[in-house]
Amino acid sequence: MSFTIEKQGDIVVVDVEGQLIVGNRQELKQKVLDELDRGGKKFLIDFSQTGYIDSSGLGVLVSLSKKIREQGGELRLANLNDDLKTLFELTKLDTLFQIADTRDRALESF
Amino acid sequence: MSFTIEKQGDIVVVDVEGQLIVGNRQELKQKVLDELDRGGKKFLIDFSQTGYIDSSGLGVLVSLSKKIREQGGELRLANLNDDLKTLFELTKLDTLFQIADTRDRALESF
Amino acid sequence: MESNGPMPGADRHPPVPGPHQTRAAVELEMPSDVRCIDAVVDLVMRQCQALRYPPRACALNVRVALTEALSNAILRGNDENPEKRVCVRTEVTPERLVVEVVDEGAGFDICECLVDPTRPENIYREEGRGLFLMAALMDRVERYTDHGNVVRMTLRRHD
Amino acid sequence: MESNGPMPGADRHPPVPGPHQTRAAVELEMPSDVRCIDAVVDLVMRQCQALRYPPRACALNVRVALTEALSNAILRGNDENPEKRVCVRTEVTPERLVVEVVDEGAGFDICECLVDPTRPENIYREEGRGLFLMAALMDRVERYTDHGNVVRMTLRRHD
Ligand SMILES: Nc1ncnc2c1ncn2[C@@H]1O[C@H](COP(=O)(O)OP(=O)(O)O)[C@@H](O)[C@H]1O
Ligand SMILES: Nc1ncnc2c1ncn2[C@@H]1O[C@H](COP(=O)(O)OP(=O)(O)O)[C@@H](O)[C@H]1O
Repeated sequence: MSFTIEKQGDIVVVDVEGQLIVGNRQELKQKVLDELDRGGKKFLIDFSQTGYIDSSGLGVLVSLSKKIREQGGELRLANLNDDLKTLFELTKLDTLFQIADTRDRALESF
Repeated sequence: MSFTIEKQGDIVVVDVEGQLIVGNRQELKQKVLDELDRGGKKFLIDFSQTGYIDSSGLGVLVSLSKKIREQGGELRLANLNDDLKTLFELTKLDTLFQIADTRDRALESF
Repeated sequence: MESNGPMPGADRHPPVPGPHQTRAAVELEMPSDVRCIDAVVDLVMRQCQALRYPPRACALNVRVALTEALSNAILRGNDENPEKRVCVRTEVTPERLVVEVVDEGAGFDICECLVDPTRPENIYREEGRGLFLMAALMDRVERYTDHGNVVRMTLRRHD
Repeated sequence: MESNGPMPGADRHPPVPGPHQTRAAVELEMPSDVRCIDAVVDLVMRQCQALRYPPRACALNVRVALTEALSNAILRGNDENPEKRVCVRTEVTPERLVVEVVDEGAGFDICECLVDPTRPENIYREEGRGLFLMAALMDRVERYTDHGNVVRMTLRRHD
């Protein structure tokens, strides 16, 4: 399980490899907040390599989104598999996030 | 699961790959009896690649040994792993068969 | 194309139907450590697969609900106290799956704690989606006290 | 050699103990086909491994006794009749393993059928080693009738 952060122009792109769960969500939170401190405004989290997100992982996404918006930035998501999409729909978080089907489309959308 | 038969001089050597069980013991029996019909006298069954022998497999060995002896021949065994040795000991079949630790030693013993 | 003769393989024996599991039950204990959640969830998902539950019921409903129940038992019930254990009991039949998660905490009131996280006033909260997902993905979620705080979840087979 | 500083890795967390299974039970049905024996035996051996039975008890005692009981149920009890089924029920706890094999036959008298195959007058017989091995490798072998002919084997944990 690991988080990879890279810059595509002015967009901070995070890849979540494996799972985003109670045991590692703080690590993701810290990494993204560090980028926010360094002035990042546009954030994309790519879940193409993510098998699972638990409710605490969803919670971290919500609070990151709020913090980024408070700094005038935005957090977008890409590549949710069907099960993950269902979790976002059940919790209505699909109404809170802009979710793209592919990384490219997400990058273009900013 | 398969039985491979080869000749080493005048010794018929059978390799039992996998298991010798109720589902395949008739195949072994037939193969060995065919060699006996063709005049084979010295038989060695090598169990180095055998994971398991059930009671019907043990039974086939006993009846083959009897048939071969009736034709003036002999059936010897080699390479029983520890669990197989225990089965031969429990059923006292270790007293009925000459059992060698290696194939070479079995071949020399004839 | 050849049209004579039997289909290739037509003279082979039909495949043997394998053994068919009709019930599986497991009890286990785990430390109050969230790193153990995955191994337990995997075991229960495998049981559901063995009883031929629909793949999505195994991969989504069982996985999510059990993961959340175990997190709560470890974090809320046992407060991650390494002296305290979580017990899991499962029973899977062709009709239904029952999973019970037992922690050493004081228990809680499901109705009070289950707050709808999709409502506008809650949607920005970081917490409070676990019980909601359990209730959404299982047919029944109950809580009772019996040598600890027991959360019992039932999923009927929907094919 | 450096003698200062902590041992390499000394500051890492100790490994987490995994979940510890305390009971497993399974019921299954299988066709009266000896080709299915292996899959059932494998499943039960895996349960014993999960409950940390000594490797030899799994690989030798459980394997041999269950294989023989299943062969007998299929060949003797059900006469390989494809209409008839064999049921297997297992319960494994840290103290003991119980396996019941149920066939649709008329049953038999264990004491009468269990003939010592190691005696000189029997040692050349092709058959008659199955029940003997079951009795030798299990702590207890019983037979009773309950919706079929049930052979029940018990192995206590010997560590
Ligand atoms: N096993 C438990 N023991 C004690 N309290 C629990 C337990 N499970 C849930 N709760 C209570 O229910 C609340 C809601 O749980 P949940 O919806 O899973 O969200 P979260 O755990 O993110 O707060 C928890 O905050 C806690 O107060
Ligand atoms: N499930 C069963 N149903 C009916 N008879 C059985 C069953 N199991 C064992 N028996 C009887 O016990 C005898 C001895 O069994 P066993 O020792 O396993 O040797 P084998 O099956 O090789 O004859 C069998 O021949 C059969 O008459």
